[in-house]
Amino acid sequence: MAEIRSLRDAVADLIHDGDTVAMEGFTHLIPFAAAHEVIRQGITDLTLVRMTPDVVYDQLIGAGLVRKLVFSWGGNPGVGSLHRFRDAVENGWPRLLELDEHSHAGMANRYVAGASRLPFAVLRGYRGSDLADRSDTVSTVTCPFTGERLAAVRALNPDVTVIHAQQADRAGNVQLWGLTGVQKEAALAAERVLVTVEEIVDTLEPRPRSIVLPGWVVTAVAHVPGGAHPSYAAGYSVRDNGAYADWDPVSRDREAFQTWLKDNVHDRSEPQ
Amino acid sequence: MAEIRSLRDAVADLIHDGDTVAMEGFTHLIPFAAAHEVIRQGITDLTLVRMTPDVVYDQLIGAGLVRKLVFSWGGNPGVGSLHRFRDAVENGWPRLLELDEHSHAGMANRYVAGASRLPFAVLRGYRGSDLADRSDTVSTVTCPFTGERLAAVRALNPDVTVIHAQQADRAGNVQLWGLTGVQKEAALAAERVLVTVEEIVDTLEPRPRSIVLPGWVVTAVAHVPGGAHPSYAAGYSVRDNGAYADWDPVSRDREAFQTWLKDNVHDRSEPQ
Amino acid sequence: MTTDAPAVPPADRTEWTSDELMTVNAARALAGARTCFVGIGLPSAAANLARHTAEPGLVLIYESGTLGSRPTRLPLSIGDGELADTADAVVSVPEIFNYWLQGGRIDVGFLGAAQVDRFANINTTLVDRGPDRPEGRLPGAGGAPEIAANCGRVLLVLRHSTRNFVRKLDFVTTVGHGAGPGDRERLGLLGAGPTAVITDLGILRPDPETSELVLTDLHPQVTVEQVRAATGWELRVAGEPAVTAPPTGAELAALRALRPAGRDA
Amino acid sequence: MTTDAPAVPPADRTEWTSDELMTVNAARALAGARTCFVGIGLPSAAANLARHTAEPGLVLIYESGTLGSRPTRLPLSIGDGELADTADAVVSVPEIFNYWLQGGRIDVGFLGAAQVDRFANINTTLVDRGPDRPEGRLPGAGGAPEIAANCGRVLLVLRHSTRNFVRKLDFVTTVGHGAGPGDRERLGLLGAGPTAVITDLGILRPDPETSELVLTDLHPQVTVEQVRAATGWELRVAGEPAVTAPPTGAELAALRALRPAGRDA
Repeated sequence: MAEIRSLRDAVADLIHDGDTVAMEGFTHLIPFAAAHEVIRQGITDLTLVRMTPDVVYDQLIGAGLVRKLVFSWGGNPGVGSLHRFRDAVENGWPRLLELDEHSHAGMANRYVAGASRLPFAVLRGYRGSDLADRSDTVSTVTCPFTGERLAAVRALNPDVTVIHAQQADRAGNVQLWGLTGVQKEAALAAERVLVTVEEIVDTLEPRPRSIVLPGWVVTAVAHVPGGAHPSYAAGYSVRDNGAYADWDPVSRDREAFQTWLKDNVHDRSEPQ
Repeated sequence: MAEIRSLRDAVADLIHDGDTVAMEGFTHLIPFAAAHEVIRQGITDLTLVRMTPDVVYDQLIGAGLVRKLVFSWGGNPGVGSLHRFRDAVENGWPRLLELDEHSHAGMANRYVAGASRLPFAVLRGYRGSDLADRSDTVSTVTCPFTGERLAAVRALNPDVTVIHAQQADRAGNVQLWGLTGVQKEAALAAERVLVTVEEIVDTLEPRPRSIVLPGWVVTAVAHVPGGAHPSYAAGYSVRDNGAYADWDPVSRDREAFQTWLKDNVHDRSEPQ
Repeated sequence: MTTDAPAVPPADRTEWTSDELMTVNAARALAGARTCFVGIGLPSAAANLARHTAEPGLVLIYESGTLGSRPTRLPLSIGDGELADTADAVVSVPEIFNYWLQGGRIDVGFLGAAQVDRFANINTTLVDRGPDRPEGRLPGAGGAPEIAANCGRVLLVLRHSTRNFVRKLDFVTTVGHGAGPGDRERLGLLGAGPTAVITDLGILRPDPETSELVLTDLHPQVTVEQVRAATGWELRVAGEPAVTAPPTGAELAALRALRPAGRDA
Repeated sequence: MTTDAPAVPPADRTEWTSDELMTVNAARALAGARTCFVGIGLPSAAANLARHTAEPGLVLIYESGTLGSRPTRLPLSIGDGELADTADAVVSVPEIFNYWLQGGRIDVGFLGAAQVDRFANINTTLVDRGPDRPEGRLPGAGGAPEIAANCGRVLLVLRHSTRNFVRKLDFVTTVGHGAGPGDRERLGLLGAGPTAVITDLGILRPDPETSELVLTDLHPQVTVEQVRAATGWELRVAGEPAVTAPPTGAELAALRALRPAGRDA
């Protein structure tokens, strides 16, 4: 069963230098607080995995903790570029960033293979795209029945997956609802699973459009209300679109970013 | 959008002699009423697909309408054998029954491939089993990344899938909840989809543990309260375990079966 | 951009921006479609507008996992809560790509692009900024390669400039018509591929013989020369290009009602 | 079967059937397990009993898609409503097999069988009834091939007779230890495979050297000769077989409380 721990202790115990870490949540339920704790603890040389790196990985990349990024769409949704990501890729600042770049369908299926403990997944994808030439995690297989050649993508099995959810009970069973994205697959593909939650409840009441992760596949739960901000937790908060827009000027400028990082992450301790 | 039709008309229009038909529902929500309408209309030479043939296919097989059965577990759950199925396989009565036999994992993945419009699915299965030797829909593929050999199963794409659900709205959107088995995959794998429902409502209220099939992937909806009996519809009925037990003596005897068929299917018209 | 059309009541203002012109025409291109897989940004604005104008029954599908979303305001991102709250069904991201998109259930894929070439191939990955400068980084593929490969047809919407309409892509992220006729079949791509590229100047469509994008429609008061000057290859024109109907007051009102105050699409 | 154990209060009756003896011992074999993938029939009775006796925290997983079911009565089928109503989570059938079983998350797979051979391979497909008669049809594989391939270990429970314990299977539905040591690795099967076969006469376990099933435990008042007579191959005995503890009153009371009146397991 999952242990209920402080965010600080859970991050320190579960995430290590050099790990492959997936923090998932498709716009919704992005685990920002956990990412900030990683920054505060200076856990580095990470391979970060996420379909949409979003502002959360822009911050980790800008902080210099990321060696490699595995992803499929790296923008600030509805706003524009991720400038820390671009600065790292284009200029190597603050360090070079290796990329393994996919399509969304490819990334989603890589997680599916990981959750299924298969070495690869099959899809009708990447056809004619230059993407396949630049990744050693895309190949092809031939259907033994029809002879059709299809794309094969290598399974993703992160060392740690971090997600944010609305609720956990005291045994560490977790429930999330609304857009649940690829979180179940990302969690089940990983060796260790950390879940930050809005609320810890006595009993999980089954909700419409929810998924439940039993406590026995979760390593640790941390109670972090608001832990998805400026992303949101349906039923608890709405997306702070202004904060996403405000990130643009901050992230365009290295010094502004560093000031932001000091004021908003380093000088703030874990919220509980 | 799905048309709301009488069961008689929907079966007549959607299901034809020689079709490959999947009627799914894992113990729960088995579309018995639709199967009985198929028997009444004498639609024949069917290839029937179902993970667990259950009493519903025992009846269709006994009625002589089935040319081939694609399945993975053919018993009367909690009771014993399916005697009409056995009589057809062992003695060719009332006609020879061709089999394509799989494991549950293989069948589930065949539907997944069908719903995904892939020609095959990959699983770690069938290893060392004689099953693979007897089916031309099991083969192997080699992982292009690790060299591991895995089982490949051919996609299932029925001409028609028939399921029973709790509710539809007037636009033919369908909601089912509780054990939802492999129904979504079976429906999305098929060319045509017929759904019988307990109730037609003005608005589908999202329910815990439910799946929704939008009306634009459903061909026809028929209002058939109790259409799953002796199986059940969570929230509307409970499984009639006694009827499953009572099927055993009826189905053991060809004459008793034929009497049952006349009294309970042929001489009963569609319930609405 | 303005027009001299006669004055109408405030709800039917006949003054519009070039982006509005583009979005209105993009929405019109969805007439007759049943289902649309909606890309982020301009396509989302057009597809939502279509639900209020050209195709009220249009089913919007977002890669965040929503089927049949009916947002009252344009979502800033494709994962805003209202997309889920107003949807007929919400599914996982793997499911939306595998069962719904790859399953061949979607009539129209609606995409934006950073660069498009004459065969409607798309680059959203990187731009070559010359020998002395590092490659410029774009967001990447997102869902586009498989959207373009699996929908019945594909619409593109983007602003018209030589920066966007290029002779040769710096990177092929997503295949439109490849190197010309027969290439989609050869690559095993399903559907018709891109059937229209809607811009702020007009509409390009693939020539049925050559699959090359040709100018078929001009927006009101736009000239062929303007479009050619904004296109990085020698753009062919299909006979006498049609002129698109100006946005109706109803279209503009619907578009503006969708837009959150102070936000671009 | 009866025993001469001293009289106890009615709730602790020390009289039991051979099926109860088998089920009680099968439940005991789950001590220490966290998660169990439960086959239909006898395994379901044993796994549910274990939740009330040997392993109260045991998580029951049914192939119908339920994780953590806590039925108060034994379900007749693996898809009874109470399995879903009392579960921590309900998932689709493809998901239960792909993410949960194949995902390697299950400690124990608990199976029944029609025929077992000396290497704990299983036949549930068909029986050869001799040259003049058609093959006898059994239900088929169900989840067994992948349950036995992907769980940490496998337990079998079935009644002991020469009809069930055979020299050679008529059909290999599910691999236990194949043809002996190393075969599971060679076939790429994960986990330890069958570690015990619990019957109404005793318990067989694979010899650590040869993987052949040997008699390790006798139930009270059963003799080695009885077991050998009920086994279709020359059954070896592990030194001096242990004798299983008689069912406790608590075990019997829990088992009987689970059972719907008038129904067999």
